[in-house]
Amino acid sequence: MSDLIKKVTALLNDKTINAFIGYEKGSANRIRAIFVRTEDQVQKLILNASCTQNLTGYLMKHEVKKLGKLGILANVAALRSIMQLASEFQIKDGEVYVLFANADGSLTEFTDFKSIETFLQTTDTGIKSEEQEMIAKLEAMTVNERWLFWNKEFEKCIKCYACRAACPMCYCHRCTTDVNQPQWIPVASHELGNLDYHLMRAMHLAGRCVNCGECATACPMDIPLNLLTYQLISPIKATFDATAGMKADAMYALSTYKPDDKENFII
Amino acid sequence: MQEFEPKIVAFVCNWCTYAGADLTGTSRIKYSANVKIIRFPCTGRIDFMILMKAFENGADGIIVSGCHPNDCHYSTGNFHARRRWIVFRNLLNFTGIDTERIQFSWVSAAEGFKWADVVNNTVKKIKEIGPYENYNKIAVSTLFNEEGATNE
Amino acid sequence: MSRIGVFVCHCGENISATVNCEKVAKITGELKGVEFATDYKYMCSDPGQTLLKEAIKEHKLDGVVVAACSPRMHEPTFRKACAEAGLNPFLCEMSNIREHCSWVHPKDDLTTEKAQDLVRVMVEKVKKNKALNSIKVPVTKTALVVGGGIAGIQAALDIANCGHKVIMVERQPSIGGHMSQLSETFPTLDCSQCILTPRMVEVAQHPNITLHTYSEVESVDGFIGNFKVKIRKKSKSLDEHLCTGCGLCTTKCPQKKIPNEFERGLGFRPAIYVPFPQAVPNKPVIDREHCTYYIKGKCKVCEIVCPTKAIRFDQEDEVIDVAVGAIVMATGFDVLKTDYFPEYGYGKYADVIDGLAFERLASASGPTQGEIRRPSDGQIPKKIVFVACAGSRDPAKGIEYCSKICCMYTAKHAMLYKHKVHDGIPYVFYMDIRAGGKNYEEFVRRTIVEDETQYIRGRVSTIYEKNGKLIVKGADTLMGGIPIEIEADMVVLATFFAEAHPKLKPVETNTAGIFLAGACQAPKDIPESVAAASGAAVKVAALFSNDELTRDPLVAVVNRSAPPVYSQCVGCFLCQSVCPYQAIEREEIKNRNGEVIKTLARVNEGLCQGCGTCVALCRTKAIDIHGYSNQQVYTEIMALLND
Amino acid sequence: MEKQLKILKYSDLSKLIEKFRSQGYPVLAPVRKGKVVEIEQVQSLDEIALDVLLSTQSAKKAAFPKVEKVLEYTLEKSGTKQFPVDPADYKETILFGVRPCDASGFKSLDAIFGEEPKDQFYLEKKGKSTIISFSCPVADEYCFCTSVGGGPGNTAGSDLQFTGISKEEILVEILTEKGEKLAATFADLLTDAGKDIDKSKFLADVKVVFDVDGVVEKTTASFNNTALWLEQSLRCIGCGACAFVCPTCACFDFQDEQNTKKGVRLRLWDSCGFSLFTLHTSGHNPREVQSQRWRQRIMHKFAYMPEQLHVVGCEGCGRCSRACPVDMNIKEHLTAIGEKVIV
Amino acid sequence: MDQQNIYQPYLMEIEKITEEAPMVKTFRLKFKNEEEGNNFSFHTGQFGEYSVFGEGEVTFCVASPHTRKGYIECTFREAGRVTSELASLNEGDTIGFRGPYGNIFPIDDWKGKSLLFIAGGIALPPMRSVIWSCLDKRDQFKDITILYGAKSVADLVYKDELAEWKERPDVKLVTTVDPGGETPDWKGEVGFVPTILDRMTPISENTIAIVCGPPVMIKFTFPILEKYGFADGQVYTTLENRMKCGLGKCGRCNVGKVFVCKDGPVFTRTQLKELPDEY
Ligand SMILES: Cc1cc2nc3c(=O)[nH]c(=O)nc-3n(C[C@H](O)[C@H](O)[C@H](O)COP(=O)(O)OP(=O)(O)OC[C@H]3O[C@@H](n4cnc5c(N)ncnc54)[C@H](O)[C@@H]3O)c2cc1C
Ligand SMILES: Cc1cc2nc3c(=O)[nH]c(=O)nc-3n(C[C@H](O)[C@H](O)[C@H](O)COP(=O)(O)OP(=O)(O)OC[C@H]3O[C@@H](n4cnc5c(N)ncnc54)[C@H](O)[C@@H]3O)c2cc1C
Ligand code: SF4
Ligand code: SF4
Ligand code: SF4
Ligand code: SF4
Ligand code: SF4
Ligand code: SF4
Repeated sequence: MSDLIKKVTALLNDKTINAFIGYEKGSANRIRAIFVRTEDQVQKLILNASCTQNLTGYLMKHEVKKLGKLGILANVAALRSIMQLASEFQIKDGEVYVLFANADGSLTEFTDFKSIETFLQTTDTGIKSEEQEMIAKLEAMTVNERWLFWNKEFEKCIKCYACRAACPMCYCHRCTTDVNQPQWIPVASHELGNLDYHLMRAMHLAGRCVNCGECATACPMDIPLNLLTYQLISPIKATFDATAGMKADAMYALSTYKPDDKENFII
Repeated sequence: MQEFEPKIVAFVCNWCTYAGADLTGTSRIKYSANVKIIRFPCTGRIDFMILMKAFENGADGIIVSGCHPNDCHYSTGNFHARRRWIVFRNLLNFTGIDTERIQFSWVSAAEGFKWADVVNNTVKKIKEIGPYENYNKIAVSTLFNEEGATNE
Repeated sequence: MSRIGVFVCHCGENISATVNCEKVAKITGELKGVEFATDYKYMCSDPGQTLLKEAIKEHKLDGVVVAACSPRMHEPTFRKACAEAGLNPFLCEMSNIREHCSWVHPKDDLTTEKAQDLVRVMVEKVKKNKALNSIKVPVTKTALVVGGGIAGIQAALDIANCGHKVIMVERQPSIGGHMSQLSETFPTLDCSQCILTPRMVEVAQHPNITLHTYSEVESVDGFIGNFKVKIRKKSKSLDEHLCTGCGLCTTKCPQKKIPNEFERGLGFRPAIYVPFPQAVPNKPVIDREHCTYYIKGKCKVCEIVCPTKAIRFDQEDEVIDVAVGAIVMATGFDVLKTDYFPEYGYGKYADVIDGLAFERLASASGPTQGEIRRPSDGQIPKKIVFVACAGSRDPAKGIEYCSKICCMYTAKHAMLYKHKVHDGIPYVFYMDIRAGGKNYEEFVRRTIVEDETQYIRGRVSTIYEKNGKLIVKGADTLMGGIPIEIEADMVVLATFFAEAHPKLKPVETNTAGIFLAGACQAPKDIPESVAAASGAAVKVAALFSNDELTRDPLVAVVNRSAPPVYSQCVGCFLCQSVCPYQAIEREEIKNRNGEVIKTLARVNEGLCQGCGTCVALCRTKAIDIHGYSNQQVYTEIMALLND
Repeated sequence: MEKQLKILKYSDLSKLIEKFRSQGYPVLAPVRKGKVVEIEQVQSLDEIALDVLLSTQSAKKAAFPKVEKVLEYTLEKSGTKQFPVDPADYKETILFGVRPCDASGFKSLDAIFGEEPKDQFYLEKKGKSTIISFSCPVADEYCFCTSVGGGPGNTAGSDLQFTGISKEEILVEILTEKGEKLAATFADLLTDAGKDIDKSKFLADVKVVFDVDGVVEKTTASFNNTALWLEQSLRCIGCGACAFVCPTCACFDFQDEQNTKKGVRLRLWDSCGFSLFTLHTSGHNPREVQSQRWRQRIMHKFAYMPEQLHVVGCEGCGRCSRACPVDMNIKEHLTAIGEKVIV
Repeated sequence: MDQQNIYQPYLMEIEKITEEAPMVKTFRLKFKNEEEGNNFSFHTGQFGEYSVFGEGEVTFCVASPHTRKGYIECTFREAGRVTSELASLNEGDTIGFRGPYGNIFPIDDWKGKSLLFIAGGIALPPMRSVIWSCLDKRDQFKDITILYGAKSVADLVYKDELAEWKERPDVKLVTTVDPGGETPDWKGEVGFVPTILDRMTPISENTIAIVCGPPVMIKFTFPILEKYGFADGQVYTTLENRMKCGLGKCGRCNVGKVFVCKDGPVFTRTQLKELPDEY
């Protein structure tokens, strides 16, 4: 019996939690979420290198919340999601029991925000090198080339909103896209509607995205839309010294300011 | 061929730039008629989506202007706006949208001359770069074309 | 579709010289939803307004666009006219075709077209306007005056004499402020106390004024007309009702050698003390830091001697809540601290003193009974140097502006000195003499000519002590910068005074309903402080002249809908952190069992000033702002770009 | 009509496409775009990805595009004028290289849009599409066409079906008159095939995992089995991926887009998975939570459509499961329903 | 070939606007094309899709009776995108109308029976069509009783018609407002609709009850009717589910297998009981 299974069994038994969100084997070598409440569900829990999905989005789902006190298996991105959600008053301290899977497979438990914050301070939260390269490649292009690149990518988009649904930070009951007075973002999935949607979403995640990559993974049309928000991470860090999801009481980069914020384009 | 007359929208705050543009008027300083102003209470009110909407309705250029830092009528609106623009410009640039076409400026109620300069320089610049074809191609009005959104 | 009226103003020739107004009216008259369009020579004139009002009635207009000058000029005019014609004033918008069009463009088609564009934008906008009602805020007709200096006293008396209640909060045991420390005042050399004392007494006795001395404001909440203030009344260790102010305790207190702050440290006081003889209220407080009982746990001499048994050693601070409608901040100033002037030896040499200390020396009621004696050895200084502009107008000290009154009080000091020490030589180092005010220039002249004061233009670089003398080194810039060295017996620094703004949250920003008076606003002398105080009092009285306050309803609102949604708001409260006025509050929606099921943002209409920063930030578009709503700006953009 | 069998050479495929193109037919075929495969207009054979298992999205967009103009109008002071979009303007199109499940998927759409009153936008486009499907030589674990009455060589809905029978040869089945008409245009590339070619040898082996009638019966009876739907849908995040890639999902939305003078009414795909799908302005939502929406998805296909339109609204293509970001595997869920004892 | 676009609305001109209550208006609509108008017919209970061009479509029932030709009426409350745009229109403006859709109140089956109409709030409009249709053939029915309630006096719609019905000897009208919603000169009842209904002790024999109103009202009204012996088949109501096409295609208005747009919106309580809870 793995440590995880032991631990979760104990948590369920002593009623620390009512349900635990972890991973199970899915179809065709996929890994998927499982909501463990019973003995036999516990046995399905797995933990391996492929368990990368950021499960925190489920903490915001109505029916999952209804399961009672939740425990969750988290990776670094998930910890950061929790911090960010906390800073936006969506999760309260102590509300969720967090088990963190270390690289060596051992588990660390976090029962309060403070300990997550401390942990994150010494953790690598950067984006993957492939993604960095991709961003660099795009940045090296001319503006027009980038326009064409994204035009082609957005053309594929079918506005299924899987990206939004998968993103832990997209928890609004009514997304801007769904607001119809006025209809800021065309509902239609034509070129304009797609561009508007992606620009809008990227801006709304600027400074909030915890670079978990769920959005791009979720996209059935394989659009690298995570690059949009990833690209903003370093300028936000550089100009405002802010990184999303590091502290439970952090101020959002775009709702604060410094009188001497530096820019070079305003005349 | 007729000279290209760019469509430029200016989003300005009520207290500084709008008043500054009023001063340009009272001082009878001339500037190009291509720029039309939409008034906002504060630069803080200017949602980034407003800029997107301007392009997609056919603007070739945009001016966004408000009070100088520390002069905001509401103390901090322009500071928030500035952060927003810093990030939004990054995003636009990364998605291949021409940030050259958006001129941000601080124009106070006393800077009538500066307003005329901002306008004239922006018009000049946009005339040089030409119509915003990339965006026009996907603009709302394309839906009315033959190819429109009908049959894929 | 709406029934909009468009009124294009010629503004005499101001608009019509370059814009074809008839054409603008004609073309915009063809816009969808425009019921009536006309042009007129002067829309703002009486006949122009009558035209507008009649058209509203005749054509049953439900929206009005006046294309004329800047709305910053005449928006209120036309809105009022609409209201008079029975149309909600917020259904009226202006297109600025003068400042933004006719005056800045040549006479050509493009200019007329631009005018049409601008009108079209407003036509489309006004279709999305909502009839709004002014916000009515009840007004609590009590004013809080913070600070009991001459400014606070004046403001309190003025307001109280208008028949309104005033609560005055003073940090010190007595009111009076700095003025009570002054000896004589420029330019008349009136006795400061003589003018001040009667007013202090009036404050204490005024039926409309409640005085809290030895107290401080702890927090201010709320908004214009409705502030909630917490006042901490520091313990005086005294039952004020019992105390008769006989002063027996102060004479018997064994602690006698406490530096007297009122005397700027030039004299001493006991631990139970009244700051100065004319103090109001004239009742002592125990300075617990120096009281033997509080230090050693033994003594209680005062308690023993007090004939009315008024001493209360166990008294605690008391925090009281008051509701006020307006606040006058009259917290005055502080003189800069000694560590600002290490090069002048201030704080190091006893004979380098500041202006206030000199006032005490010159005061008949001061530690030397008005004789000018230097602190170190009580000698009468024969050579005295006054340094004006000590600290002000010095970017290196972070203060670039002039503290304005030092020139005058330095001249006064030189004069007072000369009057008292006839054989003494006063020197004044100055940078510029700023003596703007009636008889001020003459006053300074008198100092120079009649009282033979040596005015030297230049900055003092250092002051050090040598053989019991103070060596003042400087340069005379009028003489081409030749170095000057003066062996002085005493130096008086005309230190800049810093405005004392308590850092209470809303006060830091320009909050409506909070007024500044006196030297806390900017350096001011007494007449100016008094004038500013009366000015503030007038504003308060004006505010109190109505039972309700009306405000433009151009404020933000958070959307609300029926259960189970309640609102589009998700309670992220990012809006809260951008609001410069703390106008966004939390509202908890509870179910029948009292459990919180949703937490939503709510805008306090009284506080919101309508900047709209929250609106731009809110992702769910749950928050919107009247007058510049999402619908309105969206429509404006669309109208502007699609002709 | 009676089915005809012909042989076409692989080497002639590119000629075939050229022929279609030269006759002015737009040809829609699967095209590889990175990891996804789209069905798009192509100019030549090399663009076509014939070796892929399935396109990411189904072929439905040929007749039911994701965005479609149904009305155009002008907004003038004098009143509104409408410029109806005439479905008759659509072009004859060839859908080439799609899979049998794509082709048969149209039967659900036919049922929905063909029911009175008829939706000419769809019917016209569908009517003008000639479908050349390619039978499936391989399948993956998401496929379950055989469980819902289809199969890797199912010819339902196809006008022509191609089956690779050797490295060089393709078996061409001419199935409909429309197919016959089209085949006539490339008759020169075809040779007769023996009547007795057993196509099944060349098809993928897809196991039947549930009995569709049983599933239909049990689904129909399970509306109130809240626990079942909740358990199945806990993982579902309520996106529209499954519906948008599905060949049979037909739910749509209308949206007006306009500038100040002109406007269009667009028909757009919609998904029953979205929380807004049934939301009233008041905030009341008949399908408040995701489990109810998941129930709708399954019941619509396996209870309501069979009962009302006499088709099962699923072709077993498994696209929804492949596209689902959280691995909601419909085959697994249906199997579970099938195994369930009705209480 | 005459290609019929089933999503293309008729163009209608707003002939008359009546302000019924705060946020509630009635439009009388006339066909722009007379021929279309002449060919148009509908039955009471049916609804249509009304377009504001540029904003979209909304579903309202036809509030005028089918017995009156030449125009249709709709009454609506300003709620969201389309309705608020609709509310800003004026007489003479053009809107679109598709319909009629849906099933009908089987008034022909009610011949010879007494009718009890129970409506709450903005749900009088759908009912109004039936009421007038029945009043226009008054002799075919026995007693006609109307119980109508709203939050407050201001919220009562069709004030003129209420007055007219009040006057008619052949109609019994009971109006009520929620406690607290009354004005000093209010002469009607005060109380919630179900309470008043109970007080009225309705007779179920040979009576059809038609109930329209907000879900809570309906929820509490049904048991009262049951108490007085109304069988499920005697009770009719209408459902509102969000819909786009009105033609059974867009896929969202279904309650279980039943499409409100095609199989509804009128249902008997018997039918309702068979439907799953999805409305
Ligand atoms: C050396 C010197 C000489 C001067 N000579 C002259 C002269 O001859 N003629 C002339 O016209 N002017 C003179 N002035 C200027 C004059 O003193 C000021 O103009 C005047 O005192 C300003 O009055 P005020 O009420 O604004 O401030 P203050 O006198 O400073 O009064 C402020 C009061 O507020 C109280 N306070 C501060 N903070 C708080 C708080 N947070 N809560 C409660 N209470 C608080 C203080 O205790 C004080 O009682 C002189 C100034 C100096 C420094
Ligand atoms: C059969 C039927 C009859 C109706 N009769 C009337 C009537 O006579 N008077 C009246 O005021 N209202 C009636 N309604 C409700 C009316 O359709 C909604 O109030 C209206 O759709 C709100 O649209 P909106 O664009 O203003 O709101 P938005 O929120 O902007 O609309 C968004 C979408 O939600 C849908 N929608 C929102 N609320 C409802 C709802 N309650 N029911 C159905 N769909 C909704 C609409 O289809 C619209 O497309 C009826 C609904 C139905 C189904
Ligand atoms: S998941 Fe992909 S296809 Fe779906 S909306 Fe997002 S980007 Fe578009
Ligand atoms: S935007 Fe994408 S990467 Fe960022 S938090 Fe959301 S899902 Fe993760
Ligand atoms: S109003 Fe908007 S920004 Fe403010 S808490 Fe609500 S959702 Fe967040
Ligand atoms: S509009 Fe400005 S002042 Fe008003 S609540 Fe929003 S941020 Fe605060
Ligand atoms: S429901 Fe899934 S398996 Fe069935 S046809 Fe649609 S996409 Fe294919
Ligand atoms: S089943 Fe999967 S694809 Fe479908 S809505 Fe749920 S999460 Fe999205």
